[in-house]
Amino acid sequence: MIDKIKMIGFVLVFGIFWATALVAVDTMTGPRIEKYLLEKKRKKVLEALVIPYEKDSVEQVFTSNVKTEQIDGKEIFTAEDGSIAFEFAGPGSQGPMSGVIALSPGKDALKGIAIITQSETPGLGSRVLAADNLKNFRDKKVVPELAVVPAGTASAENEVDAITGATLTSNAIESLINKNVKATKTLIGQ
Amino acid sequence: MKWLYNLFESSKPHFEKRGKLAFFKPLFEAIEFIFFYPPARTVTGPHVRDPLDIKRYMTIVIVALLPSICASIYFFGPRILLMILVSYAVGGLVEVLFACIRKTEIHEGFFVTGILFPLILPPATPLWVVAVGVFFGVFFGKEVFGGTGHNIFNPALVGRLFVTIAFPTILTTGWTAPGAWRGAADAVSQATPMALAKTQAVFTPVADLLIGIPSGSAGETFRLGIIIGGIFLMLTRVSNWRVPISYLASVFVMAFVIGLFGGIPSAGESAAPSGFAAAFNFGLFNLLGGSVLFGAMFMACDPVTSPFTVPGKFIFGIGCGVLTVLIRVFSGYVEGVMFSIVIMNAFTPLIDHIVLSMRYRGAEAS
Amino acid sequence: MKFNGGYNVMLEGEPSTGVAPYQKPEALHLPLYSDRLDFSLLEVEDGASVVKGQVLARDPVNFSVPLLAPMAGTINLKFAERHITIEHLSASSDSETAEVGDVGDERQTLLRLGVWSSLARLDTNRVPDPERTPEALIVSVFRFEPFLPSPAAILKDGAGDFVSGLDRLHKLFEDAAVYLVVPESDSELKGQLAQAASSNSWLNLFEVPQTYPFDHPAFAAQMLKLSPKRAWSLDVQGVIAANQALENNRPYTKRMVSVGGPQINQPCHHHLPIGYPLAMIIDRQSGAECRIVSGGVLTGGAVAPSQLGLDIECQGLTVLEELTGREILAFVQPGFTKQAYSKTFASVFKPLFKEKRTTALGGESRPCVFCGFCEQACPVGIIPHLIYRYLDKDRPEDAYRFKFDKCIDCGLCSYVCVSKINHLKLFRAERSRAVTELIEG
Amino acid sequence: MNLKELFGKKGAKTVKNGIWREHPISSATLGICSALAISNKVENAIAMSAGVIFVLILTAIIISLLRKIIPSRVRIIIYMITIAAGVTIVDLVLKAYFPIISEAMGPYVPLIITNCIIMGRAEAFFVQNPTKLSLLDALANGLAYGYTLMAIAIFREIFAFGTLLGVRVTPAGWVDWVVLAAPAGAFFVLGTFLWVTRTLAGVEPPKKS
Repeated sequence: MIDKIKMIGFVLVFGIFWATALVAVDTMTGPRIEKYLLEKKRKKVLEALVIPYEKDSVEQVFTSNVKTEQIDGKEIFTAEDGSIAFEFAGPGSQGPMSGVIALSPGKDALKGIAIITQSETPGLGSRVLAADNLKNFRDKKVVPELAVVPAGTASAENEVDAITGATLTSNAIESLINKNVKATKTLIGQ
Repeated sequence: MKWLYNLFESSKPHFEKRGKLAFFKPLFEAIEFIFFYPPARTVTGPHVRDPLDIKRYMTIVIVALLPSICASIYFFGPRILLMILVSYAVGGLVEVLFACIRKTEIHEGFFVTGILFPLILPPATPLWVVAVGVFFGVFFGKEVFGGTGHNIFNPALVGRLFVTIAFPTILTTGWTAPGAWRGAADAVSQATPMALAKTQAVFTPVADLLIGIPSGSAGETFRLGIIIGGIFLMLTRVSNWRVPISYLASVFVMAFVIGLFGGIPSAGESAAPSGFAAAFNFGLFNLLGGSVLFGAMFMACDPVTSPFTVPGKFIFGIGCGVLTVLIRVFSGYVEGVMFSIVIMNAFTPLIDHIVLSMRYRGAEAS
Repeated sequence: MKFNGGYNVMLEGEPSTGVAPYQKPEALHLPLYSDRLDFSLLEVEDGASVVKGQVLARDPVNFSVPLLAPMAGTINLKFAERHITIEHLSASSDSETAEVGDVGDERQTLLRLGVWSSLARLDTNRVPDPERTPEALIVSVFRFEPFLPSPAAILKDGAGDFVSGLDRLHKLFEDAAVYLVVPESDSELKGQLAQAASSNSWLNLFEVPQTYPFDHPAFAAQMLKLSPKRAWSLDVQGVIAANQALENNRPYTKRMVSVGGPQINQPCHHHLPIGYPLAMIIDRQSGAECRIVSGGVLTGGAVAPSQLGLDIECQGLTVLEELTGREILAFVQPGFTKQAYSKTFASVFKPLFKEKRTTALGGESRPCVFCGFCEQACPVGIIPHLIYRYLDKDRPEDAYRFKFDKCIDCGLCSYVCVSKINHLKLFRAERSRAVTELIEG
Repeated sequence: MNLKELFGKKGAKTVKNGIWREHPISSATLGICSALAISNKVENAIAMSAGVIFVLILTAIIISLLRKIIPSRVRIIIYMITIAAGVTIVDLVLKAYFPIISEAMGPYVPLIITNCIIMGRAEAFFVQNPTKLSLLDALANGLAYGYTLMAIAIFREIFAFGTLLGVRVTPAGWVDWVVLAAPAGAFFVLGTFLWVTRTLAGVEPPKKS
C-alpha cells in the first residue's frame, strides 16, 4: 500500500514538475508562434493581391492596404483598389491543396493566386503551382469560366496555357478556381 | 573458330585460382561459354537431356522482340541503338561485378532485362537516364534479391519505375513522334494516345495504333510486331499463354464494362458517348493503346515474377488487367501497365500460396 | 481416364524385335550386385564345380533370394572383384540341373528358382516379403522408355506361357487382381490379352497412351487408385519365368536383354544367361568414349567399367557416346537436328525423327526460372520444382505435403529442365532415406 | 588522443559501442522511421539530430539521476513523460525560432517521442548506469543517429535538390532525382547504408528459424 502511494506520489510530482516546465516554455514561445502563423497567412494574401512587401514589413503593409471582414464565417480580404482575396482548399490531382485566390475589382478576372499547401508530384504537377507559372493566371477572365488549354494554344481572355506533362494538375487547379470563385461571388452577393 | 578456341584456352590460366585475373573468372567464363558450350555431361540419370537451355530460352525472348526493336529503330532513329547499348553496358557491368564478388556464374536473365528496359522508355530519354535506370533496375530489382530466379519484381520494370518517379519531367515529355527524326531537326514532341484520350477525349484510330503512327515508348508503338512476337513466344512455350491472354482479355472486359456505365472520358461540355458500340470501342482502345500489349506479352509473363501455379497465372493476369484499367480511368496517371504489373508481382507469392494451399488442402504433413 | 504430361524421348538405335543368335561364351562373370540386390553371402568355394541352377550366393537382406548358376562349370572367385566367374563351361541339358529338394509350397519354389527377386513392391521398389500377399499384381506389357526390352520380342513365342503364368500367380496370391498395362493402339497381342481378360474376371487391361512413362506400374497403380503398399509389380519375363518354374521346375537364369543406342551397330534383343560377358554383346561403331546405361536412359544407371557380365536385374543396355566436343554458339543455331520438348528448335517443322544423342548436359546449371516445363511434363501432376526447392532446403515434410509420395521417379522433370537441375537425383536420395527410415523404424 | 584516456575504460567502451559497434540504426534498426522521413535535406537532418540528441541527453540525465528512486512498475511512464516533455520543448522552440524547418519536418518532431532509440537507451542503459556513463551513451547514440542521418541527407540533398545546405553544388543542366526527395527514395539510400555499414561492422543477419 505504501509502495503504491509512493509510486503515485512520484508520478504526480514528476508530472507536475514537467507540466510547470512546459507551461513556462509555452508562455515564452507562444506569442512568437502566433505571430508567425498570422504573418504567413498575410504574406499569401498580399502575394495573391499582388501587393509588394518586404520581409520585415508584412504587418505594416498588410494593415495599411488590406481590410479584413467576415462574411458567414469566411474571411474576405479587400484591397484599396476594390479587389478581394479569399482562402480556398480542395482536392488537387494527387492530394489536397490550399491557397489564396484574389479577384480584380470587377470580380470578373483573376488578380492572382498563391498556394499555401499542396502535394502534387514533385517536379511534375508541382511545376504548375510554382510562383513563376502562377503569374500566367493573372488577369485571366473567370467569366464565364477559366479554362486551362493545352500548352501553346491559349488565345481567348479566359484561357491559360497548361504545362506539358502536368495536364492533370492544371485541370485540378482550373476546377478549384472556378468552383471557389463562384461560391465566393454568391457569398458576397455578386 | 579454331583460333578463337585457342585464344580462350591460352588465356584461361590467368583466370584460374592463382592467376592475376582470378577476380574476373565469371566474366571470362561467361564470354567463353557464349562461344563454346561447356563440355558438361550428365552424371546420373537421366543420361540424355533436352537440348534447350537458359541461353536459348532467353535468346528466344530477344528473337520475339526483334520486330519491336527494328520498328523502334525505324521510327525513332539509330538513337535507340545507343540506348540499347548503354543499357547492356551499364546493366552488364552491375551483373558482372556482382558475379565476380559473389564468385558465381553470370546468369543469362540480364540479356532480356537489358533489351526490355530501353524499349519501355520514351524514345527521347537521355542516355544517362537509361544508364541510371538500368543500374537501379538490375541492382535493386534483381541483385539484392540474389540474382536471376530469386527476384520478386521484374528488373526492367523496377528500373522504369525508378526513373519515372525520379525524373518525371523527362519521362513524361520524351514522347517524340514516330518518324520525326528523319524530317525535322528537332524531334517533335507528341502526346501519347493514352494522354490524348484521358485529357482531351481524343481516341486514336485502331489502325494507326497497330502500325505505330502515334507516339509512345520506344518498343510499344508497332503493335502488330508485338502481337507477332508475343504469339511466337507463346507458341514456343517460352511464355505461358495464360498470363498474357487473361491480362488482355480482362483489360478489354474491364474497359468495356466501364464504358457501358459511362466512364469514357469526354472533352469539354459534350456528354460522354455511351452505348454498346462506344463501350466496345473504348475496350478495344484500352486493349491496343498504351503499353498493355507490350506489358502483357513481354513483361507480365516473366516466369520468375509471375505465379507458377496454373490458376495463379490466371489470377495474376486478371489482376494486372483490372488494375491497369482502374489506374487509367480513375487515377492521376494516364498509363497503369507498369504499376499494375509491379503491384501484382508483389502479390505473386501470396497468390501461389493460396492456390497451393487450396490444391493441397487435404494434404497432411507426413 | 485423363492422362497429363508424359513425353517420348526420341533416341536413335531402337532395338529391333528380332533376337540375335546365341554365341557360346568362354566364361560367365556374374556380378554379386545389381540395382536392388547385394549377394553378400557366398555359398560356393573357389575351384568348385557347379551344375546349372545351383545356388552360388544369397542376398541376406532381401529374404535370401539366390544367385543361381546359369550353366555348369568351375567357379573362379579371383578373376574379378565382386564377381563369380564360371569357367570351363559345359553344355548342359535340363537333366543336369541342380537337385531339387523337397518341393515346398509354390512361393518357396519361386524363391528358390530365382523368380521372386523380379517382384517389386510399388511403394519401396524392394523385393516383397514371401510371407505376404498383394492385393493386386501389375504387369506392364509395354515399355516406352528407351531402351528396354520390347514385350513383343519376349512374347513372340511365349504368349501362352505368359497367360498361364498370370493364372498361376493369381492363384498363388490368393485371388489377387491382376492388371495388365497395355497401349491404346490395337495389335494382335493386345487382342489375345483382351480375350484372356474377357474370360477371366480377375484379369484387367489398363489402356494407356503410347507415351513414356504411362507404362510404369506405379503410375498404373495411382490411376487405378490401388494402394502402392499392397500392390506388387512384375515384368513380362518374370511372369513367363514363374510359369516355367512352377510347371517345369526350370530356374530363371536366362534373360531377354535389349541392346540399343546410337553407338550400336545392329540394335536388337539377345536371350542370354546371367553373367554373359558384356564385351561380347556390345558391338560398337567407333572407338569413341562411350557410356553403357543399364535399364532405360532416363532412369537407368551407368554400368561401371569394372562390371564384366550381365547382372541379375539387367533388362537392357543402351550405349551412348560421351560428349567430348564443344558446340559453337549452340544457343543461336536453328536446331533442325535437335529434338526438344519445347518448340524452340527448328525441328518442330520436321516430322518426328529419332535423334543421335550423346550424354551432353546441353547447357549450364542455373537457378530455377519457373519455366513450368517440369510441371507440364510430370505424369502424376505434382510440381517438381516446388518439391525440389523444399528437398534442397532439407524440408522433406513440406515436400510430402505437396504430394512428393506420388512421384514415380520417371525422370522427365530432370530431362526437360531448362536450368539443367537434376531433380531425379535428389528425389531418389530422399526416397531411399525414407525407405531406410521406414525399415529401421 | 585516446578514448580510454578521455573517458576511462568503461566510458570508452560505451562510446565505441554507441557510435559504431552497436550502432542504433544499422545494428538494432531503431529510429528508422524518422531516418527515412527527415533525411531529405541536410538542414532538416541537423535539426532532427539536434532535437534527438537534446531529448536523449535530457532523458539520460533525468533517468540516470532518478534511477534509484523510480519505482520499477512505472518506469516506462516516467520515460514517456520525460521524453514527451523534452520533445514538446523542442517542438515549441523550433516553431518559434525556426518556423521553416519546423514546417518542413511536419509531424516528425512530435514523433521523436516514438523514436525507439531514446526509449531503448533509457530502458537498456540510462536506468542502470550512473549519470556520467549515461551521458556518454546518450551522446554516442545521438551522434551515431546524427551522422547516419547526415550521410543519408547529404546524398539525398545533392541528388534530389542539387544543393548542399541550400547552396547549389551541381553543374548546370543537372536534373533533380525527384524520387530521392520522397521517403520512398530514402528507403534505397538507407537500405544501401545499412548494407554497407553492416558488412563493415560484421553484423550477422538474423538467423532463420
